[in-house]
Amino acid sequence: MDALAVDTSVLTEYLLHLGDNALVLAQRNCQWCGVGPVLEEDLALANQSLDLIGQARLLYQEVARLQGGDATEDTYAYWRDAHQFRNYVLLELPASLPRVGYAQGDMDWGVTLARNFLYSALMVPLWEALQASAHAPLAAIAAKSLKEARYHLRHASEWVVRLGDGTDESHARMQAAFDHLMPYTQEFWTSSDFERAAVQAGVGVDVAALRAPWQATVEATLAEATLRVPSDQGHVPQGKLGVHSEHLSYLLGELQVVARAHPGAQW
Amino acid sequence: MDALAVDTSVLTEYLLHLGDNALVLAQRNCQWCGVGPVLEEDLALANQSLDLIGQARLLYQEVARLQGGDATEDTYAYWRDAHQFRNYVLLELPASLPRVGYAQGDMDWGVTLARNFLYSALMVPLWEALQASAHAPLAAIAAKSLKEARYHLRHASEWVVRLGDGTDESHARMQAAFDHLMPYTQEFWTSSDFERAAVQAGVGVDVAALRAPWQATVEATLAEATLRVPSDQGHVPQGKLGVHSEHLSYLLGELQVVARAHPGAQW
Amino acid sequence: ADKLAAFQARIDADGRIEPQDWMPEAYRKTLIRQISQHAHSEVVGMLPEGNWITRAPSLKRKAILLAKVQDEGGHGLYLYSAAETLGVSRAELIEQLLSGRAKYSSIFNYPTLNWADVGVIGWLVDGAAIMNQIPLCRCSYGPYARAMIRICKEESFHQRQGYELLLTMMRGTEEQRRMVQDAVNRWWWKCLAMFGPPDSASVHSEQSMRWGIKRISNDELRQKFVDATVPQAEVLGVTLPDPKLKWNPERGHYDFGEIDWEEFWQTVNGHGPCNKERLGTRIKAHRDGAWVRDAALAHARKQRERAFKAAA
Amino acid sequence: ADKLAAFQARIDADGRIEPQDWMPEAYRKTLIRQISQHAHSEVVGMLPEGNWITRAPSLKRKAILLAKVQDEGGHGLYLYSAAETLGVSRAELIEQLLSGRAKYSSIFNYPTLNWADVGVIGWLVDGAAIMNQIPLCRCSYGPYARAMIRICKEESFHQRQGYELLLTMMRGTEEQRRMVQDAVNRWWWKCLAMFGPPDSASVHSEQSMRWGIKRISNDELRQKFVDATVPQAEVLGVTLPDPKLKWNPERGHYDFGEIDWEEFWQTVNGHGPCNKERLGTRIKAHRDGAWVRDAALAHARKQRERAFKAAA
Repeated sequence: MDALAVDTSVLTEYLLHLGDNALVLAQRNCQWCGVGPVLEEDLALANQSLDLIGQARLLYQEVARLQGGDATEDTYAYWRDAHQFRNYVLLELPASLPRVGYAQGDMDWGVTLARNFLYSALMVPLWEALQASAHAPLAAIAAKSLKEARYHLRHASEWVVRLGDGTDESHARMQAAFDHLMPYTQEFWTSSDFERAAVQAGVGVDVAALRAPWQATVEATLAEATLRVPSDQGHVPQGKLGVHSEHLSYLLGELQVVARAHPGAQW
Repeated sequence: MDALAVDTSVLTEYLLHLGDNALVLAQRNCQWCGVGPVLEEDLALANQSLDLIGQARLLYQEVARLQGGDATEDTYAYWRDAHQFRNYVLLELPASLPRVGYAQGDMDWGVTLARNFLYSALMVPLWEALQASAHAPLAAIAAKSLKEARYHLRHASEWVVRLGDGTDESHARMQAAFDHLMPYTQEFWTSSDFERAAVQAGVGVDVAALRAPWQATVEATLAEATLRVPSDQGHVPQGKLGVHSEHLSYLLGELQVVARAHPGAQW
Repeated sequence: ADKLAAFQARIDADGRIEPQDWMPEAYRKTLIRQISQHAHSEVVGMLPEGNWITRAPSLKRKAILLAKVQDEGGHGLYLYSAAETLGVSRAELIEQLLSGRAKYSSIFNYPTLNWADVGVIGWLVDGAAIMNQIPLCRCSYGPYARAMIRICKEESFHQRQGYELLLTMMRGTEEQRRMVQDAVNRWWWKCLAMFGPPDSASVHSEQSMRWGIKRISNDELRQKFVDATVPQAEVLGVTLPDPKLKWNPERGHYDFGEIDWEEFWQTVNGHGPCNKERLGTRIKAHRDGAWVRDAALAHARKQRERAFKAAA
Repeated sequence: ADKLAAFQARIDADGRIEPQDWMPEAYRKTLIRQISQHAHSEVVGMLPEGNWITRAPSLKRKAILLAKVQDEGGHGLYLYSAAETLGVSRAELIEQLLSGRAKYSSIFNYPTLNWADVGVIGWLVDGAAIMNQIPLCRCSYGPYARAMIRICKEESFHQRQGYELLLTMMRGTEEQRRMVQDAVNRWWWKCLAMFGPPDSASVHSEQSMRWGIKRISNDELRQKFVDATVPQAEVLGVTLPDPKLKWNPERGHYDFGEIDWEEFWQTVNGHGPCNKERLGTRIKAHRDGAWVRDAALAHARKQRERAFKAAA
């Protein structure tokens, strides 16, 4: 099917969803820069954030091209509000156990790695499938991103195993991290109008079909990590529809503060 | 001396300095709302934040009146950047032991109470003296604020004693809090052009002259709390000249985010 | 049996039961459960609105919001005190909350996502709460009834402030109006559910009615709330997100659509969007504050010992 | 004595000392101190710029800044490795940093107060660092010299990026230009002090020169830096905050004012604006990360034991 048959607005939403995922997770992981548990990991996480920022830029650039006019990649990162972001809620949560938006506290490396694992376990098969997208620019971005996601998954898996099968404390922390995060993964498997339309047009991927391989990855890794696969019951978030947690507006407030203080400025 | 003899810009700077102190400390203390160590203290701290916001509003309103035009109290709170704020650096620090601007972490009630104590121990004699300001509106604000500051000082002193002379842990935490904060109080005793001019015009108070009573309060309370009065050696901050720590821009980013997202809107 | 008859007679005569009075154990337990649940709701209820204090868009609104959240904490205090008159300690009640054994109002398990949520919580959530609480001002248990009188007065004030906040926003920019409508869309149905399950499915009601703890049924209160709110929404210029909402001249009431009870029970049973965050925050605050409470106790003990020595 | 003569002869002939070679204990100690201090500087140096990663005003700048800070961490790694070749462990060196026994470059004890600080650190701080470090590429100790070659290459790249960031801002709005000038005003003198005390007051220099660890004097390097920077500032359109700065045709160099050495020593001795925050942050990061490092060790031990059992 020809990509031109897709409504630009569907393609835009789909690309923004993918781009927002990458940007929001990058922003969260950036907060570890300089304060990680060990220098090598500081670098590894920064590296992954760089990959994610790179993905977001390519996706936003493609949206800007489709939209035309004055839009640039930064239009989407800096000039949209929380309800316009289409990332999974999982990715905007602070790197800590459950806590309301304004309650500050220490970050937890276990939560960060568990999240990176859950997300990249999805993105590997997702980018893989998107290499066949009928929208050629997206297929190209997918091919590039796939290599990165494979590395992110390997890195995160190794840490999940190391921490799950480490000390009693690290085991308990990782279990708590997965217990906390797992319900948010339910959002992966829900469908939305723009995803359905993108799938129908051959541009997007039916994520629900990736659930089995994702589940297999999660079960295998958690087993190796001597961790219990927690229930994913509970509230199903709707971040990709623009309904977020209390955390996103704080995250964006920080991300956008300098850019918005100087409307129209070049950097 | 007649207040009209003072340059409006001097008076403006002087009032902004006082108002910024109140607003910035209120903002820090607000972060405890709902997460304090005990419900009564949640309410007590909220009460004090309300007093401080009230003081800031009166001071900013007076600035707006002097400046004329469209300015309102919110102009000063929401539409100035960090380098334009004239608060003491002490008041913008996070409620934690030393930590760089972007390193998030748990708040420390001991730091919050130690700071409230050090600040209100200054503000009681300062507002007392300002009741005689040649600028009548400021004298009126001082009279009102004095009552509040006396309560703040009493509350903070009681907690300093309670925590200093409590458990071993609380003693150590309070000592660490004072060791951390004390050097920042040096800024109280430095003079600035606008303060000198305000003093000369009979509008402001020579803060350096309040050092002895402040010192007496601090020494008496810390003695009762079985705490050592720490050295105030070290870097002398220049917040009142607009040179701040890395923390203020974060604090303001959060304080101003909604207002700035909607320029010109009424609330 | 004599005592029980006297107790019931007092209630039937619309008299008040006071702490020193005899009361059936089940009455005491029901009240402890209800009052403490109410107290916990006030305390947990500080969090959703607390989320916007540091970001309030004007100093006036910041002060109003902070004062309001502070009032909620104050209500928590009155209510814990009222519960304590029934022979239970605040520490015990808090322990029940933090361990998940005690509940709090499920409405606080939804997130506050934009500044207009502050206004909508005042208008609709507090509005629904008042509707629920006004009958409690005539509750048979004296300390609870008196606490509720004070609370209702303050809540009405909060409700007016919330409505006024929204009026101001609706007179503002297009984006401000969008925020209000968005907040109304997210909160409306949750507020209707605040009155509890339909009378046909309600468990505790009958006994509570007999004891003078509950005086009006869930469905009656809900209808009252809808009837009062629709005209306010019209003045405001927002659309309540219910296509079935319309005036029924025969009934003399507004008809409205079906509440999603499954979602309601999900949330009540721990699976709302913020249950874990709310409780996690309270647990962390309690834990982080332990050294402060311990120190205060240790200091008080030292003071007593010193006084004792001085007296000896 | 023979060994010492051979050692000195190798250095005098501009040869390299390698880890397995004999070296005087004082040489080893001096190098450990200098290399580890340099490594610590890279790691602590991640913090001032790290402060703006989450707030970078464009995605391109965010990526550039993050990559840069990551490079600094990488430099820290090379340098810790170079120090380890001298028989000291990284853990030991980090312990020295966190306990305050080891120093790091005092320049990182100043705050980054606006986005332009990121550019000014690239242009001036990295510029001064490069000036200091280029001679170290010819340092007599092989591993250090090789690390420095790689580091200097990357630092030059960072410096150009910083300068380019500032050029863009200077072509921008009035407020952007104000930010750049403000940042230059705050950093200029601190950068001049980075070359260390005047030659007349410098302690370690002579021995270090003889050992081929230091090759150019502080004052010479400082002059080189000023001479290189003034024309760049002119192109940029910023004013360097020194009224005494002017070209001296007789010397063929720029004259410049007096550095505030008292302030410099205050900061070196722990009383700069951010000393406690920088170290406090490193200490907290190290402490918060302990469970992660412990777990990694525990897991590796388990893996070894399993492999051992499987082999048995």
